[in-house]
Amino acid sequence: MLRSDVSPGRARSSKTPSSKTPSSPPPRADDPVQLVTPDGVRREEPAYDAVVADVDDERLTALYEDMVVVRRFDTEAVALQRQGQLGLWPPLLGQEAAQVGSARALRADDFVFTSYRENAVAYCRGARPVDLVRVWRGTALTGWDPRSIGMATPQVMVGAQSLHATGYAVGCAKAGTDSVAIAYFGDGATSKGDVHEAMVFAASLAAPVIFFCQNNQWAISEPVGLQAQRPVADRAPGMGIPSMRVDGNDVLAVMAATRIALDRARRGDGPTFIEAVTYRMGPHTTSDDPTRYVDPPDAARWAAKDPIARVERLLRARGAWSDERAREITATADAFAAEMREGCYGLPDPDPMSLFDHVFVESSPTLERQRSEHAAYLAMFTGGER
Amino acid sequence: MLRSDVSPGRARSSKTPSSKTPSSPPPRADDPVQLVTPDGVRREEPAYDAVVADVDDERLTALYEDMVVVRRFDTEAVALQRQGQLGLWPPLLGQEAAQVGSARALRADDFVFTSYRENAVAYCRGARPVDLVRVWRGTALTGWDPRSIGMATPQVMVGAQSLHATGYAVGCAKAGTDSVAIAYFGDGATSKGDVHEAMVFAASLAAPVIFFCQNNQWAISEPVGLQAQRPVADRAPGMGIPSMRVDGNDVLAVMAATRIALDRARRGDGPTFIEAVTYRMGPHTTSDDPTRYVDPPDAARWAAKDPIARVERLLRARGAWSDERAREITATADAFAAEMREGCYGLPDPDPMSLFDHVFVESSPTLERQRSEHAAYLAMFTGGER
Amino acid sequence: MTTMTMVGALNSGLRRALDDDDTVVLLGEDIGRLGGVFRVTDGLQRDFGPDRVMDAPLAEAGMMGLAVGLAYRGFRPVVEIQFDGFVYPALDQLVTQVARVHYRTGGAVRMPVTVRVPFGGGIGAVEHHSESPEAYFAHTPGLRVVTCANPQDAHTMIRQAIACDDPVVLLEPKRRYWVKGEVDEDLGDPLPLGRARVVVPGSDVTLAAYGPLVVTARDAALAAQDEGLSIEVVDLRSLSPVDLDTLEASVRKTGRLVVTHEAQRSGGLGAEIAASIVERCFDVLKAAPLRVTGFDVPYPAAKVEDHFLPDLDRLLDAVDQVMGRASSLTGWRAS
Amino acid sequence: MTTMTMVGALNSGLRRALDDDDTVVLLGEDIGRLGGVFRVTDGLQRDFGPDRVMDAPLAEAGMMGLAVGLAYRGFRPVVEIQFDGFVYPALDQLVTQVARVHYRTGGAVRMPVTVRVPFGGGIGAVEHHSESPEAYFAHTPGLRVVTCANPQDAHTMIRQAIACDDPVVLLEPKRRYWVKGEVDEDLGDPLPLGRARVVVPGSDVTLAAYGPLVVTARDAALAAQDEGLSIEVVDLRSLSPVDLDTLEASVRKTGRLVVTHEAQRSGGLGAEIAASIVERCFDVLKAAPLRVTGFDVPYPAAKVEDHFLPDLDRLLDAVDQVMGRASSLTGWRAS
Ligand SMILES: Cc1ncc(C[n+]2csc(CCOP(=O)(O)OP(=O)(O)O)c2C)c(N)n1
Ligand SMILES: Cc1ncc(C[n+]2csc(CCOP(=O)(O)OP(=O)(O)O)c2C)c(N)n1
Ligand SMILES: [Mg+2]
Ligand SMILES: [Mg+2]
Repeated sequence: MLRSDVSPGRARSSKTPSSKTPSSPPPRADDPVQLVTPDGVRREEPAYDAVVADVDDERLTALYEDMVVVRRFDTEAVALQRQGQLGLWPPLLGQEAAQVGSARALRADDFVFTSYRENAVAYCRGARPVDLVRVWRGTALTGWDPRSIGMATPQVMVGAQSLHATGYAVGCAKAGTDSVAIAYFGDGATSKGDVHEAMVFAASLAAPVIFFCQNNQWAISEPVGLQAQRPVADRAPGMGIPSMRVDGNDVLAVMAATRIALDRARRGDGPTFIEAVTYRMGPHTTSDDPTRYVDPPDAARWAAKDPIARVERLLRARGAWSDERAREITATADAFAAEMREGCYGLPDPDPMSLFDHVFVESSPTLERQRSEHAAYLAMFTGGER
Repeated sequence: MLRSDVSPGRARSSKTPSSKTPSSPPPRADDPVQLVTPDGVRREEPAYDAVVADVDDERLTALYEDMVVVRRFDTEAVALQRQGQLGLWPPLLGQEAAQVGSARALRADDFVFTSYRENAVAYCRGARPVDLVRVWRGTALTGWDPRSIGMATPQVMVGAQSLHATGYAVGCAKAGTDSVAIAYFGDGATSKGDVHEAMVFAASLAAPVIFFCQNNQWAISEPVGLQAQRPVADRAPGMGIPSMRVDGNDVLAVMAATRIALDRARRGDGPTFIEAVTYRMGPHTTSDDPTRYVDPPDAARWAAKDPIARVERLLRARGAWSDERAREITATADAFAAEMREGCYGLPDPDPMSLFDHVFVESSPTLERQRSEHAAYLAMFTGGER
Repeated sequence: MTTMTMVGALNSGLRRALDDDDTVVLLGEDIGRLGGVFRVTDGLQRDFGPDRVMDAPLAEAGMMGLAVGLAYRGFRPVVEIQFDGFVYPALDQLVTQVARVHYRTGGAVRMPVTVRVPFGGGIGAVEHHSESPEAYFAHTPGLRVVTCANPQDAHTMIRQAIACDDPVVLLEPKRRYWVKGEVDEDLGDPLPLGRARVVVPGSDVTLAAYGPLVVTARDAALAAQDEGLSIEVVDLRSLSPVDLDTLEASVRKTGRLVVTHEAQRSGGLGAEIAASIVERCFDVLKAAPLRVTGFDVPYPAAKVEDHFLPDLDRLLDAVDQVMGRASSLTGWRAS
Repeated sequence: MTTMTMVGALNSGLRRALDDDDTVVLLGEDIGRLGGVFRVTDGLQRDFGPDRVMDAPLAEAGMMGLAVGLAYRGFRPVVEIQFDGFVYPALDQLVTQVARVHYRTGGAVRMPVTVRVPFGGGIGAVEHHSESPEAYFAHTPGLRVVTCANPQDAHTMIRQAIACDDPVVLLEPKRRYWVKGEVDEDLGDPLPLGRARVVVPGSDVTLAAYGPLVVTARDAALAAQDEGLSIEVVDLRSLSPVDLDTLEASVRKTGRLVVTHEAQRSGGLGAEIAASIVERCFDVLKAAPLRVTGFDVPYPAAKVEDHFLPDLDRLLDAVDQVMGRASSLTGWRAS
């Protein structure tokens, strides 16, 4: 079964060797932390290396596989949108490492709150191929039951989810578990009051939450420089929240940073802010026209820092690359994409009367009256009487 | 005339010797900057001293006078509230230096946006005694015409005014003037999204605005430690906004910091954040009961750092103290307070029909219909017919 | 039965809820050591600890968003908004999140969030402390909106609201906070959260009121009796959904309707009630329903608020109007 | 006269306003280089510079609060909210500040702020991109709320809104953005901002619509003609204040009223209009006014939005009802 290959919480990556983890993040250098260069060279960063010592060639290959799969289905979804099968799709092209590296560091009992772009995270949490397209096809407002995969419905209101993650984390602490909540948001979101208030609450309550900012350089057409004059990671320390700034195109660095933050949270040391410096290689969504604002050389510079290519280079350099395994991975990715496409085609339009469901747990007389009036109205078209 | 003594923009304090001002604030030490100790000893802080070199004994005495006057009328207002003449009053006791030192650094053409507690600022801007009580007596929603004294109506929504100041400052820059806007808010307000968004916009647009936070240790009953795990001044630098942290009970240090910030803003160097560390010696408002949450020894420690007493000590030490001048100052303060009291008694209740005025510049038919209906209704009581 | 103020009744309701259910947590500004600016939470942090009764940083959107996360994690958060005017910063999270998560998730995630909002005017306060924002909530699908007019209902409703699996906004009429009444903490078989109550039976006019104005409406009914006029006073209690069945029954009897609220008229609850009752009772209505409300102006300065707020005289004037009678107003004043 | 889409008409209106008055500044997310997600501001930053046409950081409360300060300083800010759903974070500053500063300052400080909100559904979008929040604005004293239904009105209204010394919320029906129409940029003597317009005269029923549904209402009137039914369609244009005089005149003629909007029914504009018209026209009304609106559910997933949104059939069904006729619906579908 395909599912088992991509289910969340696989032992290979969820293990955090906590004995080696520092209780506060390593001091910050100016450049983002990088463990794997774009050329596929493994750089040493002792504080980070320690927490990913278990990521051997096999595990690294698994992360590679994840990234290939998510890029594959992301491309498929864009194609589905172009064919009119989806209303919209927000591509994650270029952000595979940031999403996979962080999501694969989580435990199944952790809880994830994201924006709309984190389909790779959803995949890592165990969302089924068809689950990823429901919202974008417009057949439902959620792709999955949040409790079944430990991940909330994608949030469209920029930044709102940061507070939900913080509240959830406060709840984890109250319940006495060592589960952690993680909030994914973009560079643009850092301008929002909600994200600030989330950080205020998290710091005040020492909540076991991770603020994971994918700085992909753009908020639709606005460059990150419009939102922030300094790295966004610089905002957290002044609030008493330690921060890390990592190369978001480096899956290993991202995983290391996330594990450090998770470990802090599990120990009761409170929130951590991670800035993953990456790049949105595609349009904001399939409705967007980036030619209006993206400088092609700029995009080319970032293309050279591709998150997937560098892992392939590293594996090759280590002699851990196998063409056969690569073909298997491609086949897995294709199968996932095919399942997504078929699932998409197969998604039925919702029953019109489902409009009225789930507004309340116990419905209201006003709503029920509207429901029955509408049912009677619809019945007229099918020859019914009112 | 009493007015002339307390009018804003007096030459003595509005002059900023810009040649000596650094273009960015001096580096921050851990302790708040202090130029005058509680014992009245003048400490040297070269970067700050330079900008207040013009504050000689005479000018210092004038600041002393300001502080005595504002404390006097603040006490009077509390008494008026206790007698039922005012509905409410938010005392500024203990915050005289923070408010006077900053407000006296401003030019008449600068613009001030405050919360509800900055009555000393209003006084420095030229509000007349009776203007200070209108809102709290409930006869009007503003005490003055904002344009006449360069200060907006006190803001009740915590933090909202930070954005207004930023917008105003953006407007100053657009208009090509070197006027500056200043936002006063409390430590509690720093938790609000609005204040964060104001700082984001200010940094992004390099707006000539000063964020002046009076950290008086309390947001009603909540200690500042609930809002912030680090000094609130620490939040700004991460956003690209330089900050200063000064002893808010030291009128000279406050004035120096404000001048440094003003000068940066006038030069086009953008926003500055100032944290004035002070203490709310009284209740939050006259409705509050601080015995429920204030630790008496804590309050006593702060009483020893009184902003007025230390200036008296300094003037005495310098041989610049005159008992006769002190009596004059007391008389001035008493006269101001008396005028406030009489003005308060003399404030007529508004005409009921004024309810309908100024909702719009050009009223609406709906509203005019309500106005005339209500007029007809009222006429019934006076024997009129409808 | 114990005599309590509305504040006391709310306090004891919260205490019961905290006692009965470990997942209930209170969140608000100054609700801990201070006990809230109105003392509704007095003593609760002392007795249940700061983990159950949490002073929140000064950030209303933050509180509301935190409640979403807590509810996601299985808690029943009760958020106190300090005054009506301060609910606006929280409205985004309330409207786009709290009210929608259950719908958005196809019923998978419930939002048993209670939002307590002291509301209404008449206390001589400064700006933003006297408002009636209920129409914003009532227009928001997914929220239940209720308000209490006496200590017993306050006690009952806060417990029902917390026990309810849907988000509930409880509007507490702050100028009635200190009015005393008998409270039975043994709820027995209480009126459901969504139901209105006829508080004064009558036959000539239905007067629908809620929250702070229920007392005023009763006084009006009493005063009208002297004139031989029989007013039926309905305490709406629930503002979303409105219990239109109870109201319809009353109007079918009286044929006339006056609705009153402090909130501004245009787009207020009164419009919805008038429109709905006309839809249901057009055949029996003897006059157009009238609204006695605050005017379409921002809440004014304290010294004119008495002219903004509906009072007994304005209610009786409207009753005269729907009765098609010459005004008896000057008479009422003279007596 | 030039043929333009509504987007083009708004663009040219903004261009005129920028040309005519140096104090006009535009503020919004992605309105600069991108020209806005709907291209309403296309080319304006290029021609007027980033100082007049400003890309704002991603913070709606921030934009709205900035506008207050800019207005204080003598500017006329025009704020673009990218989609209806994103107005909620700005609602606090809009309701408690923009709408009140003139009142608060006793008329000393004006707030000539224009807020542009693309609104309404029917475009197959994801959550928060299809909403109709007008009732929240219309219940807020101090705001003028208007909406356009065709390119000419879009052009006229954006210029009038910017010239107006009061804050104006202009709701732009985004699903009609690309519909073309004739636009006269020489305004001449335009209909004032607050006025409704009879777009189809008729005698049997008044059908009040606004924004995206005006076209639908016209289509309904046309279809009804075949049945010998004469529907008068009123485009409300102004939602606060509502031009009740024009509406009253129509209902006095027809004796019947149907109101339609996409927003949820409870507490929507339709309630206010029905209640107000009943107050004014009780004597002539032959039936209770009916509302054809979105249901009291959150805006649903795209694939069911057609069932949420009022359409021609639902309008005609309501018209049949106020006429007291047997439904002609099946007939309409069959034809
Ligand atoms: C509150 C709110 N305002 C505006 C939008 C419209 N919008 C959608 S995505 C986006 C940019 C977000 O940028 P960023 O946070 O960097 O995330 P990214 O899209 O780059 O992943 C904007 C403005 C929104 N969804 N929510
Ligand atoms: C948005 C908002 N929320 C809550 C309040 C109620 N309130 C008034 S003052 C205050 C505390 C403010 O503390 P701080 O910002 O430190 O200012 P200070 O009163 O100490 O001067 C609170 C919670 C308010 N006025 N506005
Ligand atoms: Mg981004
Ligand atoms: Mg304070």
